[in-house]
Amino acid sequence: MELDELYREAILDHARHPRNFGELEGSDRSASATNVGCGDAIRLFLRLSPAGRIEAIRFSGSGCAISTASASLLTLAVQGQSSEEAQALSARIQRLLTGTSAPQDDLPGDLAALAGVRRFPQRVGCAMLSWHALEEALRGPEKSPA
Amino acid sequence: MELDELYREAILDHARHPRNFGELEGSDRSASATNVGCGDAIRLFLRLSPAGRIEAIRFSGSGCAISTASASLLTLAVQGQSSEEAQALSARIQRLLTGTSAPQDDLPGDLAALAGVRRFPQRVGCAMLSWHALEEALRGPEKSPA
Amino acid sequence: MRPPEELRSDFPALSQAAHGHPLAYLDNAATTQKPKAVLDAVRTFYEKDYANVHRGLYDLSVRATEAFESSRRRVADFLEASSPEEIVFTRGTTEAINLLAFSAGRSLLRHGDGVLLTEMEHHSNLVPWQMLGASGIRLHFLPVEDEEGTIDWNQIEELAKKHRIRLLAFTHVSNSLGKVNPAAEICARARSLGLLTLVDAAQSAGHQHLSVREMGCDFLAFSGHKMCAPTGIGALYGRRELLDALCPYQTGGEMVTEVRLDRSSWKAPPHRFEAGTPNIGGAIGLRAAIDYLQTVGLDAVEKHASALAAYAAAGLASIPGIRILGPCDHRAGIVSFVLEKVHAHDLVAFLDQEGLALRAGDHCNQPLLRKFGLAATARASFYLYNVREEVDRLIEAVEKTRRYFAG
Amino acid sequence: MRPPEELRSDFPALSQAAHGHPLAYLDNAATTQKPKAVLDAVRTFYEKDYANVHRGLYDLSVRATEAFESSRRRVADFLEASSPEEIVFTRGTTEAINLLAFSAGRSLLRHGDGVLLTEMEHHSNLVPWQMLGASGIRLHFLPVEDEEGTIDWNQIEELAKKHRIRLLAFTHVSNSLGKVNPAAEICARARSLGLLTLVDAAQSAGHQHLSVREMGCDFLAFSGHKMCAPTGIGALYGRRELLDALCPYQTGGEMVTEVRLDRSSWKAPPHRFEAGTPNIGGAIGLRAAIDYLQTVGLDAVEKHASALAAYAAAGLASIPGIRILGPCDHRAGIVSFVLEKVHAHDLVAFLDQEGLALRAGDHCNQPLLRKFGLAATARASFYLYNVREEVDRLIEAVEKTRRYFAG
Ligand SMILES: Cc1ncc(COP(=O)(O)O)c(C=O)c1O
Ligand SMILES: Cc1ncc(COP(=O)(O)O)c(C=O)c1O
Repeated sequence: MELDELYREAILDHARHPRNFGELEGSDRSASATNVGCGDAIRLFLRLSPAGRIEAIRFSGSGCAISTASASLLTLAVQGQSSEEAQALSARIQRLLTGTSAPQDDLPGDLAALAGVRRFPQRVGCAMLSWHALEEALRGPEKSPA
Repeated sequence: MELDELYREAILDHARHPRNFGELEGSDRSASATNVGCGDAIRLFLRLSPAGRIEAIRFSGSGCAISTASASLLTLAVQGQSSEEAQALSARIQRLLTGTSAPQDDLPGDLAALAGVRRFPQRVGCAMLSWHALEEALRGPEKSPA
Repeated sequence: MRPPEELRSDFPALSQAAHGHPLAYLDNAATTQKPKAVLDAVRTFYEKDYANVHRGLYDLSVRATEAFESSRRRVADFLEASSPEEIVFTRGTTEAINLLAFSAGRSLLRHGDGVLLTEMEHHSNLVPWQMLGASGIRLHFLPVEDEEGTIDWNQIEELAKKHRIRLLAFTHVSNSLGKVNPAAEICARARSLGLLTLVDAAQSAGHQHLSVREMGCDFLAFSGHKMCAPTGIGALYGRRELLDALCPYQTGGEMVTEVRLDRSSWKAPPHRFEAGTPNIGGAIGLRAAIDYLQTVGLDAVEKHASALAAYAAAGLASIPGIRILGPCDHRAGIVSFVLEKVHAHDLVAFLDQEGLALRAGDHCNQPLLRKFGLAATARASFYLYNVREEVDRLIEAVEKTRRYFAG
Repeated sequence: MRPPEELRSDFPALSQAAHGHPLAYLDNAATTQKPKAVLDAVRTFYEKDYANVHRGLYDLSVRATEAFESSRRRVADFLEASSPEEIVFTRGTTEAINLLAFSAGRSLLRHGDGVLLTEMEHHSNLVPWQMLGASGIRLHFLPVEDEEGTIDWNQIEELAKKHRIRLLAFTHVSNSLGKVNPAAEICARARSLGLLTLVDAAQSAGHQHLSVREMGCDFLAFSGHKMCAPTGIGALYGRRELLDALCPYQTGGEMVTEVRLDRSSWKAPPHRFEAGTPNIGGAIGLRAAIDYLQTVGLDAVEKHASALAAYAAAGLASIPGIRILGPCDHRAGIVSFVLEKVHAHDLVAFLDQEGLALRAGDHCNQPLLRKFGLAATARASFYLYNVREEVDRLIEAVEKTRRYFAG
């Protein structure tokens, strides 16, 4: 089935068992993003180290398998990264999903599973949801903990 | 030409040489009607006898051959009539033009020439313009002379 | 009614395949497919009788005007309005309600007046009324009591008195629940309290017999595209005296009598509300759609869609973890549902792979879904051309999806 | 350009007879006929790719959305806009201007501000601005100096300062005079004074090359039906930052992000301005019309119509008692005229008998005609499919009518 490309094993796994799910006590940044099309909303919580690295990250909210899995994958991927590294990764994902980079772009770990989304343009918004929240959180002024 | 049916001899004659054209000094009723489609406007001026008969009638304004001829024919036809008679005649013309009465309805004098309009629905408004003004003038409260 | 299997062949779009399956189009509450008769009528009009309307004296333009105005007469007949002057052409339901809210806000409602809505209104029958807040007009809501869509219409009286309600606007059929509100009864009640009524008939026009006379409503809005007509055309029905009392909405060419640089005067309804060149081709298509539907028979269309929905609801109910919204007894041809642990988006993406076209989302009903603790549902909605076999495929595919995600 | 004799055959409506003559359709300023390519594109869309847009995840709806949004991109290209987000679909020019006047009146203009128009505006670019009077926004007018349509654009500066003008709205091509206003020059002048500009391109879009970039306008409005597209579709172009600053016009489904019973928030442009189901089929038709016109070549279309108009004006000028409006030098494909002692209605009724379709009336230009002491003119307007022979027939028929009424 074509859809197995979209719902790759890793996606289904992360959708069924999202990692780092829930709010983060003592977070110093948080931001949410909403998918206008469906009302799905993801909220990210970050704690940055004094050096500006992502020390801890969790997400909450409800979404489809794609947005949930993408958020779960995100939390694993950016852990320990600097703000610049995380932003660069987000841009890379965006390019991959919108087809402006080659599908072979080998992303670290299970993130590669997101490449299946590029054939389903109507789902790119789902996959990008948490990444938009990440960018917002990294950009934004320090928010009071949730 | 089909149009000869619309522009019968009498219509052309009245359009070229409208009778009772101009304002009426000392009129005690006046009303105007406008054809929204084209901006043509006809104003009628009446003087009623103490018994309520149309003693004098004139019209002014600008319009196409059909509306001008119709107004000219109107002034001849209703002269001397009571308000009821004039209104009945107006209703008869309306019926004739909108095809709800037989085309043979023999109208007095040159008025019969208006029957040609019934085949041109887009011109019925032109032919009825002065008759609407007449009804308005007869219905309306006494207006101050123009 | 001719059997739906046969009616299908009137609709060219239905004979296509989707992902290797025959397309099962189950998104009729969003929009319906178009029968050949409608496409032909529009095409023939453009090929033979097209010109701008109302302003021309030449033959072609007279014919175009006559075709356009005869479409208006056809809509008036269709709704059993008293006269064609009660029919204003609009782009659809949304524009019709915007027009009414704007003009009523200036002509019929005053600062401090209330407008009564229900909690199940489509955004298009909610947001335009919110915009009147700036004029001091307040909104009040009849609560939806449960997921069946129950509303206690007895509350109208109390709310009307308490909040100086002048107008009640409600949907005839809920586009997410399939609930059919008793429009005639509601309008009678409203009228007895001196309220004006607007019926949002987006989901009922062309899906059942409709009569503004029997309903006793003051205004009614509908969209052609949800009843076999092309997009871009719909209408607002308004009682003659009320339309007469309304100020214009859009202004410009065709709706004026005298225009001066500093002021203008307006034509009588309906033209007062139709500024600029209207969607002439759309109106011709709407007329053809009404002709088509009346030939099929609207009572039969209603029965058929409703029976399919009941059949679907019953079949889906046997799937573990499913939650079906809407009334248990009488439902229009609409079934919204959610599946435990499977997001509606994932669900319809799977159904799509099986050739089943369903919508997932908030169906422009955010406040209602929020009340039920939902952000999105999947929705199957049926029309005259749907068949039981499609419903069987749907039930099977939903079950298959459930298993896929259960892992 | 392919010869007009050949282009004619692309337009099914042009091959019909009128009163026993070949139809000469000379009412293109009111609306144009539709080429087969446009009718085919719309039909094929409804037969193969039709669904509602933006909300569906199934294949058919993705295709419909892509077709609709690709029409928006096509319009953006056509106007040389910076991005598709600058294109708002509307019913036509009239709705586009209503949208802008409404939203600008709330978002960009303040009590006491002035809007500058010209005396040659179509009612659709006049009356919507009059409606802002209630918000204390005043209208001012650049006078038309003569029947050629001369305007002294130097006056902008003085008027702008004197009356706190914030926005200049003017027609690119006058629909009754055929006068072409130097849009780029006017916009440059306005910009240097800090004024916003709206160009009413109803008569120029699809009739000549248009570029909002070259023009330097802030807003531009046009109608599809005057450029080979179906009725019911048109667009408002707006500079991105300005659209961002505008409040919504119509509200309801599709233009919102979050809706609660008491408040809502809006999507970004262009969707913020497109409430409800849009005219999807119309947008597809508009795209096909642009494709068709660009294949023909817009520069050639302009030259051809303009040459026919010049030829017509020269020929008509020899008829005794004729009075021709509009510029002597460069005129667009429009010739308005009146004949002494023959009312325009009678004139076009006669022309109709000869198979010549012309419009008579005020052309939604009452203030301008009133200034010239006229209530109506006859108007011949040309497009890519008109031929010199039709002009010859026109001249002859006008002369014949003159003789008929001279008696
Ligand atoms: C109940 C209801 N009201 C209003 C609308 C809006 O209709 P449209 O989008 O055609 O304007 C819809 C459909 O979307 C609807 O289902
Ligand atoms: C200059 C001008 N502006 C505006 C309009 C209005 O266009 P529409 O009727 O398509 O809205 C027209 C045409 O009627 C026009 O010629």
